[in-house]
Amino acid sequence: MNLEFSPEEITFRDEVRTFIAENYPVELRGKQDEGDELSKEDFLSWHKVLAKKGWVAPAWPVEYGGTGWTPTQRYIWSEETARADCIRLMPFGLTMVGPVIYTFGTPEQKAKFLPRILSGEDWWCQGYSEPGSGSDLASLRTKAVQDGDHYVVNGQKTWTTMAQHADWGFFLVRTNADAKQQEGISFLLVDMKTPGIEVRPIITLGGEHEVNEVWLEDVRVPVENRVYEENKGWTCAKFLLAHERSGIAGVAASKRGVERIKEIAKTEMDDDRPLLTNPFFRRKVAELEMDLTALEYTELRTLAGEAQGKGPGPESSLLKIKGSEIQQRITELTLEAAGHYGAPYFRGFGEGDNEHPIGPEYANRSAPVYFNVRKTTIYGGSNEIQRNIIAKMVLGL
Amino acid sequence: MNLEFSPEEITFRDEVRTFIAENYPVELRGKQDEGDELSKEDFLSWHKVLAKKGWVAPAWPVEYGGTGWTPTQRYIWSEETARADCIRLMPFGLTMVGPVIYTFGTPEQKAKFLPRILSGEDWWCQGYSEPGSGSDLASLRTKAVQDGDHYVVNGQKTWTTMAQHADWGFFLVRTNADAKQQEGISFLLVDMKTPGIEVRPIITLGGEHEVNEVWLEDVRVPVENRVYEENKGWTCAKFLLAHERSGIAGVAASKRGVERIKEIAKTEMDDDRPLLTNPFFRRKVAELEMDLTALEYTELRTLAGEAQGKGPGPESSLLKIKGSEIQQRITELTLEAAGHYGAPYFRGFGEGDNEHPIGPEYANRSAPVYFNVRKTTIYGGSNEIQRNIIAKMVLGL
Amino acid sequence: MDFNYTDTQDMLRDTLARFLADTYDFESRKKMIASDAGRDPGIWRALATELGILSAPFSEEQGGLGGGAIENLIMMEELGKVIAVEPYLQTVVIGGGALKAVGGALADAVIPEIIGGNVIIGFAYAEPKGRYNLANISTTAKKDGAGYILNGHKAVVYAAPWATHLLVTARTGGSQRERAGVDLFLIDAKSAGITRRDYPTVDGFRASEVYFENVAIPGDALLSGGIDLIEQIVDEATVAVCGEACGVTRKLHEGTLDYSKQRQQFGQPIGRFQVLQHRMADMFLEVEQIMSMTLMATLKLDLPAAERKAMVSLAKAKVSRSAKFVGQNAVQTHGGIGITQELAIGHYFKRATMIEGQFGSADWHLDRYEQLTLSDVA
Amino acid sequence: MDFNYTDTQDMLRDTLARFLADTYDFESRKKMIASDAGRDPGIWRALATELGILSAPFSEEQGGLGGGAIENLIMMEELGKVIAVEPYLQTVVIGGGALKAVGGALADAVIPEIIGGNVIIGFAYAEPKGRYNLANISTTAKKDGAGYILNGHKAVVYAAPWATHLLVTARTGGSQRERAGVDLFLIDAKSAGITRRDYPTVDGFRASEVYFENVAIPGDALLSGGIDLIEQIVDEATVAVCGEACGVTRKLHEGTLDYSKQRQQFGQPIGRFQVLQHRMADMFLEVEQIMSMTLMATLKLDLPAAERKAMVSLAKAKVSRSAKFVGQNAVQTHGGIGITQELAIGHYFKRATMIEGQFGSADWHLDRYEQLTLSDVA
Repeated sequence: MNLEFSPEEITFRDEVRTFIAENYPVELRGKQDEGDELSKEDFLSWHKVLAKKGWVAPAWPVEYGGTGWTPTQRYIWSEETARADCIRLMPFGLTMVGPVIYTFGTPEQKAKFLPRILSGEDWWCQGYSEPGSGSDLASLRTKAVQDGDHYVVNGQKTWTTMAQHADWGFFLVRTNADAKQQEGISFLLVDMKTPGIEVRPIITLGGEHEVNEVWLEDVRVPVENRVYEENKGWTCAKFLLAHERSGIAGVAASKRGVERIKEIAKTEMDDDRPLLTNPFFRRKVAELEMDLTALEYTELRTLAGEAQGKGPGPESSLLKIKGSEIQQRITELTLEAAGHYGAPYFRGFGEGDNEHPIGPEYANRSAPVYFNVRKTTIYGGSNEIQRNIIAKMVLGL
Repeated sequence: MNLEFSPEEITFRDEVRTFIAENYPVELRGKQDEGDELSKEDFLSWHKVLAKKGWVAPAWPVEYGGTGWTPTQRYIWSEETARADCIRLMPFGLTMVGPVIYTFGTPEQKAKFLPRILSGEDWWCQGYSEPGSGSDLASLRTKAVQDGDHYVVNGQKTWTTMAQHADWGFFLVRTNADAKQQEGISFLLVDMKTPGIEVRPIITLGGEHEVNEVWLEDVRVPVENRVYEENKGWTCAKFLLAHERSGIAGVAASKRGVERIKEIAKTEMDDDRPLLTNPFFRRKVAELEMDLTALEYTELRTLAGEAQGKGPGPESSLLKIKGSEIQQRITELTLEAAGHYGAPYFRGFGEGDNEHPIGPEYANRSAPVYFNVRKTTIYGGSNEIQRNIIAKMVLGL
Repeated sequence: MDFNYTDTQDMLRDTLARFLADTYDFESRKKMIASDAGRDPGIWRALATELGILSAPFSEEQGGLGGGAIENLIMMEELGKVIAVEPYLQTVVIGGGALKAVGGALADAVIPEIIGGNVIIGFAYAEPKGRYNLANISTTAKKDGAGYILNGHKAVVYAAPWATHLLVTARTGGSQRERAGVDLFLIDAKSAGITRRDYPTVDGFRASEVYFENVAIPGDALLSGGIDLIEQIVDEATVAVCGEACGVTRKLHEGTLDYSKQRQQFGQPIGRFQVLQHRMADMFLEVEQIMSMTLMATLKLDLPAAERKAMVSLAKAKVSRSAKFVGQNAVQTHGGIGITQELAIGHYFKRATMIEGQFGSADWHLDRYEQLTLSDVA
Repeated sequence: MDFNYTDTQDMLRDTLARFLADTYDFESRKKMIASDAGRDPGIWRALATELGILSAPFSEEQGGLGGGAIENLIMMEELGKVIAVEPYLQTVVIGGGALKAVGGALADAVIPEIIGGNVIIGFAYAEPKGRYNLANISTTAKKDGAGYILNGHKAVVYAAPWATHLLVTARTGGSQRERAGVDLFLIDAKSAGITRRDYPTVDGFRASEVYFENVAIPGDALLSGGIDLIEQIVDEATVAVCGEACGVTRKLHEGTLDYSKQRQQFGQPIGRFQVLQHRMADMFLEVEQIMSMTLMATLKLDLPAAERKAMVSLAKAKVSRSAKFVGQNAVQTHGGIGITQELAIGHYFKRATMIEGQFGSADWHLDRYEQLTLSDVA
């Protein structure tokens, strides 16, 4: 038992560090830290650099374009990208539908979709939630009826992140209304340009357009775009949820977030002294570091288990719960640091606007980000659902 | 709307203060503060002083021996007794069975029992909980079968506080096994010297013998000792539970508890400075005062509502929840203040033991009291049950 | 002791509540705050003239209804229930409060105009660096003949874009952070040398950075009383914000309760889930305690300064924490829909969030409380 | 990075666990702590001779199994699972740790006796007034020829009634609270001039107030290293207590889980109630984090002092808070039965409660962490 990196791992870390320093797009620097809204172009800019290097999908099997890194290397990778404040790529292609396709897809599906995910050519979105089925995902009602070699899909999805940019979406649809809830669902890959799809924006509290409603009216989807067996889509969904949870701790990013708060609190003044010397602000920072360290070592223990072949089990709900709570506390502290300057609502500079922002730079987005990050305890299976999962699957209650 | 006492109320307060100063038994001084275990004689000593003055049951109607005080006078009374660190009398006769008897009892029952409660002649205990029915009180199984002019009672009660000293007990028993749970229960007054009653001690974590199991085997109870109608005992029980909750906020006592912590923390040293100057200890004291003030004014609002004829409704669950949590926090802080000296387990001096106690005086009982006071969120309807009550009765969920 | 409102006070509340029910529904509010002005000036006019209730906290000699802090509490609570963006806090509570406190010619002149709806006041006290210390200001008012010359930068002045007057704290003497030498001025918002940068706030108000560059103001703009007066009116404002929190958090709780009874998941209303039931019970507890603490502090505003400050701080600390708890749990219980612009709940949450820090965070107020009551360990 | 135990470590755990399962059931423990001695000396003898595992953390040259902090963690965790009152922490972790650190003749002489079960050590570091500052001590060791003369009063010395030796901190020079001049001595517990007042502790151990009156001790009783050495062994002890907490809290959680599946209320096991399910999920989260933090700190014990201290403090702060959460909720979920002497759960709760403050409360450790890592704002 030891915590040290091997010499090879240190070499790898240095390689990663150098690569980022030399290749991270200049125009993106600082954007993640500031909580700026990111455009599709922003994401693609970094995506393409990584794709070119072959590092865009570290966790994928090598045969499909993964890196073949060990868990420790992947850990180093996420540490270093977060440390350098790199923007986090959208997960829908790379860590969600990609793994579903290479795990459950046909050879044709793999050949068609995986390279375009890696290259960034296709932008993916996720059609899971519906207005009536949030936490109770399996109650979804969007239905797909087979008509020749197509499914005809009708229904409505919601909370579809970045659907406004999407080329493709993966959708859970009901293909058998008579079966028990989870047994009548199929997993479809849908071309977002298909007639009958309408994407309507949902504006969130900070004014962001991140999520959408997706309306589907007689949308024809080729049967060959169904992943895995008909009515067995829940298997893919469960696989994906577990996969999603294991990355969702967000330790590396939260570490960066805490570092940033410390930087802020060293210069931001609390009356006559730096905010970081206020015992109660400082204590909150220390408590964040404490809880983040507990989360980090819990994740490392989980990774060690995975390396020994214990899959990310329901214990990964722990990572989701604690990770999301910590993310929220970081935004709370940033807003607290902003003081009066948390209030101005400032949506970035218009063309040619050369005025200074209002208040310190970090403060501009502190409230919108605080509001926005409330979502982390709601999405990806709300923290209430995660506690239900632990109670049932881990504790046997 | 105002918070001031009227001149009459101030006169009353001064009268109370003088009375306590002149009449509170010398041998009891300091005992409440120190968390000492109190003997039956201790309780009776103060009880008899109050009984003589006619102040032992402030809330009772005047015709039965109450004081006729206004809610404000009763508030002053509890403030002043707590301020002077008077021990709190056992509630079983004075605030529990007494009100049930004068509300639901026959003239004979009133004449027989009420004067003896006031005088302290009878020591009462409460036979409610059973090993299988804690939070789910109505599931109780102790049964009473009528045999001529007696009930024959069989079963087992538990958590019966001070039953080892009791002359009488009030018991909930099942008189109709076929009725719906709450409709087959009767309320009996039982002479604890009746053959077939066995009282067995339960020792709690701090080593105290406060509570007992009460085993009943063919215990014959005269039918005339049933209060209210047969199978309607739940009405008395509900009345009593609401009555119990309204006093259970314990604001005045907790105020005294916080004052005591401040006194301790002014002299107890934290390395090189008084503990009260440690920002985090001090903050916990301030937070206690904050929450206690919120509780106090919530109780005052409830009292004002009562004075206008709004009975203590399910809202009083709020007082129970917050009051008990505050009581526990006080004991946590005391234990924290004790530092190393929280550990010694010291059960008072034996005969002729003139050694000093171990560590500062307040520290001796800090851990046992901390352990013991965990009960406050459990008894009198656990805080979980209180939240259920609020959800159902107040919020309509 | 008495916790009852008078009939007049009940009537005041009813009048305002009925008016706001008619005019300030969620959709109307949305339109107001999205408009160029950021408000509907007709509402303020109606409060002043049609309802005549801006007079509530002023004495009868000043043309008021003879009320005070309790009337402000009632007004703020009802305004909070519709998350109104009206400048009542700034104009009536703070501006009016300062004028009531000093009296004299300026008060006699301006209070009737406040009551009449003709004066709107922005309170320019915060600065980019001072945080919550009211004496830590760099804005200066230099004596110049009978008047003063004002220079400085005031931060996040709520209602400034609408204001006819600004109530400004500035240093007439003493050194940075010294209590002595801080003074209060009521000046014409259109005075030469004042520039503003206006913006919306995250909670739907409008505010400005206000810059003073050699602004000449008359000598009678000074409201004598210095830092003691400023602390008094900020305490009154703090309690008024607590009153607003009563309304805001009650609506957050009620809205969550309603939603939980309608929203179905797993074949039943989510309000049937015990975890959510207990959470809503806890929200209820917090809302009630916000009310209790607000009443307490309202009734203690007339105490000597040290005790007033201690109790106001205790109240605001509790209100800040409870508002956070209620707001965050309201959103969490709503799920995704709680953080969209679509539903009212998110907008109440935003206001509750900003209330947390307004006139001092929970930590700041606990600190002030401790300095006043727990520092004596001699 | 590697989080696996070696086969030897697994075997150590299994050996101890099996032995404790046979000997340390709840009823046996009850009898031991109620006995005059407060323990069954046969247990310690068996650990030393029959199982031979007191040697686990010592080097092979010293007659040990070549282990270290991880072995101590394993031992403490298993001892915690049965809330054993054996003096492993004091004797092996602290006494043995100090001797390992200084080496030399004293170590060569005493370590084999520890391994053999012949030496039991009490760690006399706390004083009535110093709280958690290891340098704030009044006990003095005055140089006297080749030896020292010891005077002072040490507080709450766990295991002292059983001890053959006392490990004592005393001031050889410097002024009160000065780091320089604090030293560590290993002395015969029977030395002339030592008196004790023995008592049970609330968590089932035995401890003493120890008074030194002109106790003459030889010069070679000094373990050179001063406050740095003392801090190091206290850090090791702190992490060992975290290890104990792993065992104690896991049992609290498991016991609560079992109880919730059996205890019926309202016609179903209470474990069906969602509020209790989520509470037990949260307890699980805390237990796992206690484990994570303990492993982290164990693996960082060899770092340079500043980093070691920071990470040990971070771990202990988390463990203190989590142990409190788990203990309090275990009792609450059990209801009344949780606070009786009858069930084991209450005894685990008592130990968990005392662990909270042992070698420093959460607040104290966070403070130390902050001093070391968050003080640089230059």
